[in-house]
Amino acid sequence: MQRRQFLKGALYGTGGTLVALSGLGAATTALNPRRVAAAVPVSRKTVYSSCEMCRNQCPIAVKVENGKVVKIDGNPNDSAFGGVICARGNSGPSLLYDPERIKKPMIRTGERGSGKFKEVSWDEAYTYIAQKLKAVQEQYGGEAVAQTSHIGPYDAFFQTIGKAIGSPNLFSHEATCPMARIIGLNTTFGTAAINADYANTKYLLVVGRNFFEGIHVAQTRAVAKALSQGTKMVVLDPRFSVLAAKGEWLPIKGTTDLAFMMALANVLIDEKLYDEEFIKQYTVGFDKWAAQVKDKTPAWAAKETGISQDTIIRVARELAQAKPHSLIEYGWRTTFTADDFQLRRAIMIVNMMLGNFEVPGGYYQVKDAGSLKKVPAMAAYAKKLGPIKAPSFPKPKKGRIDGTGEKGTPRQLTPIADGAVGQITETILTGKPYPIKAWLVHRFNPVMSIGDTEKTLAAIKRLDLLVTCDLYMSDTAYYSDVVLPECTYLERTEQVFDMSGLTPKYVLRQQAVDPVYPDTKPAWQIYKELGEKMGYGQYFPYKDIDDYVERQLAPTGISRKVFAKKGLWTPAGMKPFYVRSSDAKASLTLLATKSKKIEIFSDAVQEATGDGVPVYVQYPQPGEGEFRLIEGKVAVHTNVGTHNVPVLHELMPENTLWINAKSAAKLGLKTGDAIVISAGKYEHKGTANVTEGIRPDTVFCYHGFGQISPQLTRAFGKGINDNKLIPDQLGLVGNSITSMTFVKVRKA
Amino acid sequence: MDITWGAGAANPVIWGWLIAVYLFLAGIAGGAFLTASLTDLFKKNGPAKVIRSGAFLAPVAIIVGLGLLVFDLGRPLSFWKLIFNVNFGSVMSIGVFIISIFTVLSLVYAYLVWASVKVGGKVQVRVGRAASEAAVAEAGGTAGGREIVAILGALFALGTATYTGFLLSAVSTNVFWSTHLPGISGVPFLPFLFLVSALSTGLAATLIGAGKCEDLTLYKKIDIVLMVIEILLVAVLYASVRSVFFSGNLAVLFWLGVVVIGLLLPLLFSLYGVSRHKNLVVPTCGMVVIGGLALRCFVVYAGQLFK
Amino acid sequence: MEQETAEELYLSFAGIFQRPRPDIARHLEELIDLWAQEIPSSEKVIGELRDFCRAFPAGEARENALWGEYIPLFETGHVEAPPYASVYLDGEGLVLGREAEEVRNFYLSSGYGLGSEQGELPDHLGVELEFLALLAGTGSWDAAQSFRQKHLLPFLRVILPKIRATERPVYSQAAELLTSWQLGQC
Amino acid sequence: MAKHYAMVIQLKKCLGCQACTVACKFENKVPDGQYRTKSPAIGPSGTYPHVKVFFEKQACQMCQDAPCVKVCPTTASHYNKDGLVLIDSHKCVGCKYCMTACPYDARFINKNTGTADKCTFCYDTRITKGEKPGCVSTCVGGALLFGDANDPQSEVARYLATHRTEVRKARFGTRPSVHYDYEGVK
Repeated sequence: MQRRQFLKGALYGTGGTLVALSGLGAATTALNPRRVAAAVPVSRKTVYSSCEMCRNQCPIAVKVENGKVVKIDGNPNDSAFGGVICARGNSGPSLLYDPERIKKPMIRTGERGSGKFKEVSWDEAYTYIAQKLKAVQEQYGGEAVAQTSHIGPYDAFFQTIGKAIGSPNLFSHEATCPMARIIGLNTTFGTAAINADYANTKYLLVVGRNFFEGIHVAQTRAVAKALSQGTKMVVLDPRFSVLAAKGEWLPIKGTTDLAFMMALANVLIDEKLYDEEFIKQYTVGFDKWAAQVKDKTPAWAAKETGISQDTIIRVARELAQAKPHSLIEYGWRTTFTADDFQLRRAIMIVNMMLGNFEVPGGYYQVKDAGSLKKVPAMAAYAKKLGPIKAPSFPKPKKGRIDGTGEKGTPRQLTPIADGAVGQITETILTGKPYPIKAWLVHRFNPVMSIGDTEKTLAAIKRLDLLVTCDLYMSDTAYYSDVVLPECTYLERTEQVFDMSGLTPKYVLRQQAVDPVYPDTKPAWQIYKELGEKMGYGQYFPYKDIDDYVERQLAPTGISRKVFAKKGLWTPAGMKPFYVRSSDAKASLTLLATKSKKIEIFSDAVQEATGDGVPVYVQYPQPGEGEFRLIEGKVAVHTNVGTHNVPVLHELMPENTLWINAKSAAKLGLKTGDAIVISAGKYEHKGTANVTEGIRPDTVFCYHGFGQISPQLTRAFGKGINDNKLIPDQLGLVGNSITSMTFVKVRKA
Repeated sequence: MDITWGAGAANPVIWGWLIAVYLFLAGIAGGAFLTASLTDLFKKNGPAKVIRSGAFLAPVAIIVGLGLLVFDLGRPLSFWKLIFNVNFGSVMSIGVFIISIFTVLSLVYAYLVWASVKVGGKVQVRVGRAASEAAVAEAGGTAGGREIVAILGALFALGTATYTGFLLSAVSTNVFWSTHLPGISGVPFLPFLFLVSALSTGLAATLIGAGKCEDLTLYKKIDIVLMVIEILLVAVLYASVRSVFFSGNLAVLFWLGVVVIGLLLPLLFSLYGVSRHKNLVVPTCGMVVIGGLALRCFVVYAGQLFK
Repeated sequence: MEQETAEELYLSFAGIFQRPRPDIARHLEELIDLWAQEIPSSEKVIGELRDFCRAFPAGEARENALWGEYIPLFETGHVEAPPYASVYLDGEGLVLGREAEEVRNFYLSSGYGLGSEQGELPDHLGVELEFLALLAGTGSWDAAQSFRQKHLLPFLRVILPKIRATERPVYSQAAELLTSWQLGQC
Repeated sequence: MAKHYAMVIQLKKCLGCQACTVACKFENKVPDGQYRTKSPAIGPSGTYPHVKVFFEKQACQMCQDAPCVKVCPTTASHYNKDGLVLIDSHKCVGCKYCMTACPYDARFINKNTGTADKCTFCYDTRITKGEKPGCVSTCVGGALLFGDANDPQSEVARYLATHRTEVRKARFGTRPSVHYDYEGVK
């Protein structure tokens, strides 16, 4: 029988999924699966690794039973975590075993956005990508290839592709999130590696950050610990966040935080409450700052911020009273305004006026190997990771599309590794300064994260190639030409991460189980293989990730076994190290600025913007019938990445628009009413959530909802996609601006 | 923060309409059995159709009711565990035995009545059957075994009808279900209400089943008395608990279903029927039965929706 | 049913419900002939299958058409019917649950393991069908019956109605045919 | 001396982060859509800008005079030797009587087993091994204390001795073993 031969050939031949095991013939037909199951002893192990349900890489302990992840705890060997992990970290198995993950490489077969794909082998996918990239490179030059990723260990491999092609246009997501803070710190301290010792602070003023919903387990626990020890907390936020519920809520007018900071400085100077000694010994340019805040009185700030003069004076006095163990939090997502980085500088300057640097309960420079080397007494604890030597990359022929690094412009301050990711869509659409024709995306979702969803979609349609590597068919993957399935963090080992704080700390993500879907791969392997296909093998000079880790650890003398046993390494016997804890006048040899001082006046900022100290800019406030749209994180989701994870989706499937009760009454809105939110160009449907917990001139929604990929079956279309309403507008240093969108709300 | 993260509220209704109907059917069964057996015992040459109707209705109603109950279990096939694991502190555990025995008795009684009908109807008693069956058949026409079954059955019918009330009233954490007789804190209210309702609905259902037959004036009078008592009890209930229980959708169920259809209209019909010697059995009794179902649904839901 | 026919039928459905492959796509007509011959089925179902073959002649177009249905049906699209038994039978909606483990152990106890090349989970619909074909082919009737009762049928009872409901060409008809063959209903 | 496991919930420290909610799901394999513990937001109350909100962890209160145990017709719900209210799922028929009796809505019918289910303080999986319940050990805010209230040295006993705590719905006289400290939130 012909067809029989065909069927047998097709399925039993090389194509067969099932193979006969040698030794056991098919004769063993006395079947009893129960007995077999019982005969297999339950094997249990704990694998120490690092979480990736968000970017914070918290150390975790993964319980594995018979090759299956059954439970994830925090790593008890890390005292900052104490075995604790957040809801997202706990839900790892739900992601790992989700039937909706992508499982094989896919190439688009229908129109972009039609959702029609076919599955292909990795080799076919690599070949396809390599050919398309080569074509773009030949026609438009290597700079026509842009790369974006969230930011993470994969960048060491992912960005190698772009660098090898000769593209300068490598972007992280930082511009949509913390970049303004990074620049604020870089220009003040010469490094962004400045952390706060929340656990030991006595007074905490928080500017818009929300530790209890945007959870960073170690920091959230530290703040919770401080509160339980009686620390006073004041929260500036137009919305009543969970954090605000645990402290004193000051519902500040949006975009006026800098006025509040300047008024604090004004009071501290006026009442001589600041740490003069500290300012004299460690900083430069204080006089220029003092001149700048001279007329920024509490009375003036009260008008700007909507917070009473008395409150401002009181907060200033309380901060001073608790100094140096008081701190003003420098922010997490810092995309409020065009000059947000100046707010972050101002926050740090007022902090320095409290003298809270390198003391318990204040800010400190991260004690990694690099900084400890500069402190003679501590140099012995510095164990620098070994470099991975590779040939140098070709120099890009053109500058970046976003002007990053251009002297004499604000973009000279923008970190070259991050860039202004919001520029990409603009450049694709306008072809200026030169065309971008190919876009590689790794674990990032521009459609939902670069302002103006529609604009991003329009830009995508102009590309010759869009490749997305992700876990799910994300909104961006859905519009891609090639989709590559990464395996999850539980299925891969990665290079050693430096997670130093008051002591050095290295953490290793270690594979807990074999890939659930055997054709998913870790980033290092994907880009190494793609690189090799493209003839860039020399830039990946390691055999595999274990080889990579060995090379990192070789010069440190730290054994890989330490990680197997504990999941992390910290120097034995080293106590948390604050340079000034016992000697308030100790010299700060670890400072990374050229001047070796903390730069209240920054020459670099002066050169870039003309404002060497922060200058107040008054931004428009919403008019009659308008609301400022602000957004934030929720404890059970990460950005736009977890809304389709079964357990987390179940906990929060959609968001609502918070609107003040009085404002809602004027519009005749009740909680649960269907509404339309209009930002002028775009409108979005939503549901009203009438609450007392928000300013009357502001509306709020949690970010990341209303996803537009129909292939995220759970999250698709549920709730408000704030990103559609926020324009793709860039600040001075290329940061996204997300707090300056005004909307109108009406009943649907 | 109405829609925030976290698990949503659970459905407050744990026992739904299946259980309400089960309680209703158990009441019908008890009432029907009592109607039949008391007629059988005390009314010499009473209307045979009434006996037959009640005797047949009782096992059918209780078995259908138990079917609903079992269907409502999380693990229907494990219902037998109720018999082998006993908790004397649990009303349900005791109830399982009362209802089980009642079911058996009602079946036996129905058989005896059926057998006697066959004898009466000159149907040959088949010979050569099992001895017990023969004995039963023999006892058929006269008192003897049937009397004993009727007496025992009546006791368990009473137990079954009352049990449905105790089942709910024993939930001491349910404010509505555990309402007491006013002034007497140790005595729960629902068993009385359910008993009266069971008698009334059981009687009504039996009369519908009996169809056109001899003079039913006595039954109609009893029914009027039961309705009056039930109206008094419902009034007491209404006066002694918070008004929230009678609000929302349940207001319609209570006022229209329980009060108007279940009590006031049939009472008016009955009074009119008795005084004018009109036969209004089917509409009157039909309304009583519907009212009984409405009462069970109302009580079951009100207790759970408002806590 | 004869051993050979059973094996063929299992193989044919395994072929259809596994990821679309060039050889299966090429020989789709033969599979349809086989089904038309062996499974009491309505003209309509077979007709729809033949229509598909006519609309998409063998080749890349047909393969892409199959992918266009397979992906949203099983993979990452609308995922109307995840093809893994654990998703349904373990109550947590996730893959690689206890059912997958039991099925894998069953394969092992019969002397089969999962090939490394295909990279498929043990409780994939196509793999279970392929396994039954293997058992049928070797005449292991007892094992086949046991596997069918314990694993395949409970799985088919949940997944086939889902696939049929999608009304996706080829797949919903194949599900219809498999239903009438395995579950004895149309 | 017999053990008396108890839990203290310091509401002002609860962040509503739901880590406990999820940890419990995996620790106890709770089916999707069902929960042994929940932490809903209570509020917000007050008027702008004087607003309050807090989260209240809700699960089985481990009553010492448990209505569920009293009404259970099969003795499936029982007190174990350490004074905990547990469910013997072999005896449970799923009659839901306990659910109607529980004033805390702590119970549900497990979709997979058909039997009543609820928090066990992770008795089998953790506390008999000397670990704390899954929710306690993953609590980000550090709001949960757990231990033997009969041991005066335990964290729980010392806390109860020195703080004003409440039990939920005390009017029912159920004598819960879960104590709430509302200080700072009400």
